[in-house]
Amino acid sequence: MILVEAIPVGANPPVATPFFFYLLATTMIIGGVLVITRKNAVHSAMALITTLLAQAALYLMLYAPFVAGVQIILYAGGIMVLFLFVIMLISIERAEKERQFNKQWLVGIVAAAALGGLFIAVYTTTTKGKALFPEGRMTYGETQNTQQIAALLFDRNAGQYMFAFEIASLLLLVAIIGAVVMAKKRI
Amino acid sequence: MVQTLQGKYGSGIEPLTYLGQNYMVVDRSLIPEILQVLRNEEQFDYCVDITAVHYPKREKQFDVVWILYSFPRNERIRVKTQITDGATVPSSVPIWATANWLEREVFDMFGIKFGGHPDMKRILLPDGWKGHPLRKDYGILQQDNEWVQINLGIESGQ
Amino acid sequence: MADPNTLSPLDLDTPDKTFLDANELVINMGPQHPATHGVLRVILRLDGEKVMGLECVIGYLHRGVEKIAENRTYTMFNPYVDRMDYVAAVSNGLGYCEAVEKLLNVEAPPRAQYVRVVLTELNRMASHQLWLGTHALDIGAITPLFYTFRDREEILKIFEKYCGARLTTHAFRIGGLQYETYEGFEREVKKFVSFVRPKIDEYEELLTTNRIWLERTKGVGKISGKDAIALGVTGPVLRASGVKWDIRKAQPYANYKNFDFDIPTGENGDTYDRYLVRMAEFRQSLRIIEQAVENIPEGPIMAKVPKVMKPPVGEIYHSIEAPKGELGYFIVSDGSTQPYRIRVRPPSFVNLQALDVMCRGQLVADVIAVIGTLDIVLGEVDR
Amino acid sequence: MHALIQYIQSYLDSNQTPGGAGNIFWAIVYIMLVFIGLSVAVIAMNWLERKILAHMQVRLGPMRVGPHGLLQPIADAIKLLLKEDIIPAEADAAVFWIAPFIVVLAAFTVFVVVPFGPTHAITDMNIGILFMLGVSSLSVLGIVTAGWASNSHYPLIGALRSSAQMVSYEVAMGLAVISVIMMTSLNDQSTGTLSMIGIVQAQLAQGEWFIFKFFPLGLIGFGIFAIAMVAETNRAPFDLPEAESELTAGFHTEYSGFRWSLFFLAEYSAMIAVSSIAVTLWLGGWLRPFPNLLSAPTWDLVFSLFPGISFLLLAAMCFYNTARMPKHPLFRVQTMGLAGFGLVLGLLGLILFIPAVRIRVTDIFWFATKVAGFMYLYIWYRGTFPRYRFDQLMKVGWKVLLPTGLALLILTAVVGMRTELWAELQGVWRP
Repeated sequence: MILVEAIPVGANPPVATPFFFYLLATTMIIGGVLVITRKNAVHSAMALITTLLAQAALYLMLYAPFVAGVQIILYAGGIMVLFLFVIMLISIERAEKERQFNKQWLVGIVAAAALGGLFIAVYTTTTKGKALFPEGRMTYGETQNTQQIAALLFDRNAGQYMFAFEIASLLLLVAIIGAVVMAKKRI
Repeated sequence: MVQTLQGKYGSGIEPLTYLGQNYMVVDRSLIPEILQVLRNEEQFDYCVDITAVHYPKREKQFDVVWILYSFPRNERIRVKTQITDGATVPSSVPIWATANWLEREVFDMFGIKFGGHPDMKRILLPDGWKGHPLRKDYGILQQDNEWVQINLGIESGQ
Repeated sequence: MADPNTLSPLDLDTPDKTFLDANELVINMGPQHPATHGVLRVILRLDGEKVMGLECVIGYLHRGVEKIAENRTYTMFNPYVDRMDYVAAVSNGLGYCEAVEKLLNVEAPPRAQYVRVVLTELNRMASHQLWLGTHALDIGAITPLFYTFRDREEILKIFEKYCGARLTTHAFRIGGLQYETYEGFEREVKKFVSFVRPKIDEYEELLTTNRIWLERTKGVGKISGKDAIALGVTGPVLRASGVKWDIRKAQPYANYKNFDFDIPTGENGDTYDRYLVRMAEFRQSLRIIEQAVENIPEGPIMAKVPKVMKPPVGEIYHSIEAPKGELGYFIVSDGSTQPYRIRVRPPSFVNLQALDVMCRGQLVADVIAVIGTLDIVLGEVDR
Repeated sequence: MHALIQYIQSYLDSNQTPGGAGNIFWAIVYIMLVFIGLSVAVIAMNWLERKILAHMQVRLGPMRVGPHGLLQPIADAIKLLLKEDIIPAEADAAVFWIAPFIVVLAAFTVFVVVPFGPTHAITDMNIGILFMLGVSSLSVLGIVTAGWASNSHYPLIGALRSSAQMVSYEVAMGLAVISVIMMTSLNDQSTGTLSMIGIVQAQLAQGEWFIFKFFPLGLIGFGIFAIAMVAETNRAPFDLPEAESELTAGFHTEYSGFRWSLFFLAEYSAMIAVSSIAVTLWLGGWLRPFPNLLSAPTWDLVFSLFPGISFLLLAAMCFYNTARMPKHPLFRVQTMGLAGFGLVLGLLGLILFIPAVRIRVTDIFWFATKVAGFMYLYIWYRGTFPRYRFDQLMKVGWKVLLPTGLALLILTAVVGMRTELWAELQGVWRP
């Protein structure tokens, strides 16, 4: 997948883009369903990892390799490992015996239906019968994406998100310290 | 040293020497006190060994032997006492921590119980073993076949 | 038959009911575990990786040596003692032979005494080499094992040439030696001494100043001199805690009083000090060997001992400084050809008892380091 | 035939990676080549590790299967494949089954972006180094699940240890890598890049390997990475997850046969992968020594002779050992085998002298040589060091490497931007 997708625009036409899109999308949906239906939490976590990886591949298809890379490192490689860590330390046998779904499934279905309706509405109103894969493509290619993100964040003139970025990192730092304080009674 | 002890406790102590090694035979009732005194006042701070000898023909079947050493005096002494089968001896774990396993081994091998021992159970033999092998009347040719059959799943331990 | 005591059945299924649910984790190490040096089983009670307490389960190698002794003559029992601490068989033999000699009131002739010292000290080195190799291996350094085994091989070759056996040597007889030394014995021992001296520097080069080694051993498995005495710990472990006590000096046996050597001691009683003490003991052993082999006198190698040994009624306790600590024999004679009772005071057994004290509050990895540093031989623990 | 040769030549002389050219067939050929090369490297590494370690430890190592044990790894591989594949009864079979594949997949996928030469990479991704770090971090998942699925204490503890270890050392590793990425942007010719090929080209353009850049900053960064990469691959002295004396074999205690060999394969290819990162980032990747100083075509020629010469040297070693083989009928087959092996090596060496081959192989040769140096280091560490304890390992990672890495990052930025900073400061002081 990566092979095919990592192609600068203009060199060669991408191969079988719809095919890979549907493949990844199906993987993601199956993974997502497995996450909530599996009783064994480790299996759920592994399904979630599959979903996240498929999502990373989708980012690649959208010519956003940097986001894809960060997705792999942070979510699949970092956060999910911590998830697994926690899951491994709880008793699986007991979790398997517990009721899986709570009583709010009716509300859940309504919410899901509403969200789906919203998607369809947006799609029909904005694209108005156009093909799902339009002929015209995004103009900037893979090679520039990372640099442009950097420019948006840090550039002296074009950078708009520097402050937001720093605030977000500060927030994370506070969260880390809070977690440490809560977890450890004496430091 | 032994004289002072003897003066204090009377005929319960009988100091002896054989081949240049000192030992004393102490009455069972004096044992806790004597060991305490040896440890605290006579500086026998190291309990080398605790063991026992079985004399099935005697009325008091067992000799329990404490081998002590004093670092400051560079001197060894053995304390012996005679007890009957089934009698208990006070544990010397509070006096010497090392007595723990040594007493367990004596119990394992002779069946002599040490009163006040924190964890009086077999040490070398399996927990379910029957009999105490170092007793003279423990036949080596009749091993504990029952245990062997149950736990090892073989016909005979021989 | 004494009335069989009714004892509770095996109570081994207590651990691991609360696996990872609670803070405490009970883990079973051994009896089949690469770092327990045989068949030692340790039940560890852990809080995370911290050891809250441990219990040793021993006896897997119990052969009833003391019972066997009661059914053998004094001479026949001699080879059995080699099988207890099988890496220091010569020391075991020395202790036993001397104890019986004392009981018989004979003394081995000077030539035998000297050869005995040479062989025993060589054996002490072999034992320490085995310890160093396995100890380092447990801590993760695999190379010292091969170095020490290479050099231990030379010692074993000398044993083999002397008495035909390498491990369970049965080198000594009650009253002296069975065999005259072979041609060139002195020369080979001297050659070995000059061969092995730089090799000991080599071991030290690999480990003594190695940062990781220091971090793994310093402050690990500490035991104070007071605790060590209370627990009856002897040998290098006791000396590393700062107690300068060695039976070779305190109550000299064989002819150790003729030799000039030091007792190396440590200060902190941690694993690193025990390592240093044993490394220093290598050098002291070399000194003793050098002095002894220079001065082996001519003369008979066997004292006059009756063919059928019937020691007079009485009892004797004799102890020697084995590589692991105080190895004592308590022999009760009833005047017959067979010992009435032989009690072996095994250094490993008593030293192993200190494991619990030394490991409390340490990490799991330290338990392995401490087991290694105690230098136990399960054959001797279980007898 | 002629058309075929031309077709192949057009591939060989392309100035793009297969991924860059978008040619799927060519890419598949490259993938196969990398896969085969890697497998051979792992096999060779297996033999070399046993041999070198053995010689460090005054013993001989494998000697029986083939001359000097050359066929030992193959015998081992056959043995492993034929062994029973045991899945413990209490294990979670599905996860147990998948875990080794995750590890292998992660270990092999990173080689997609490893540049063996300016065009000798499967593809040149814009986010190359990010991709490598990300995908190699996925192997933690395999290890954790392997340990958990075994449903046994030792593998679980091993898995916990190794995941904690790998996650923490990734941080220090990342910091060291970022300092290099900053270096790539610190000159006139090149803007910063994450691409593996771009990083090497930046070193070429700046005229020095990044290990020497801003001395000693580059060296410190390299040092951090060199330590972290050993921890990352769970090798001595950081081999706690598989600490034999403590946890028997760590997370793969319950594995056997083929599935165990997958872990083995993954471990060694991960070693090669992180070494390739180190080589690419600090040691100039495929660049030969002194590409700028000694840039005359004569020097090009001289350095391109190295591959052939080294193979001939290996062949000579083989022949020397053939001569030393015992002259006994029993050893005839082995002697002939060794001679044959030497002959093959010699032939390869001669082929490497052909100009057409020579110029295309020299990049790969330099890259492989540098990686081989790291492999030797791995073996050397294993022969020399005791093992760290877990808390000490964490201490090294978080209290030593991480602060050093952060300081390095800031210092690299300051030193790299010193002219701009200076101008800025002057602006502040004298408005």
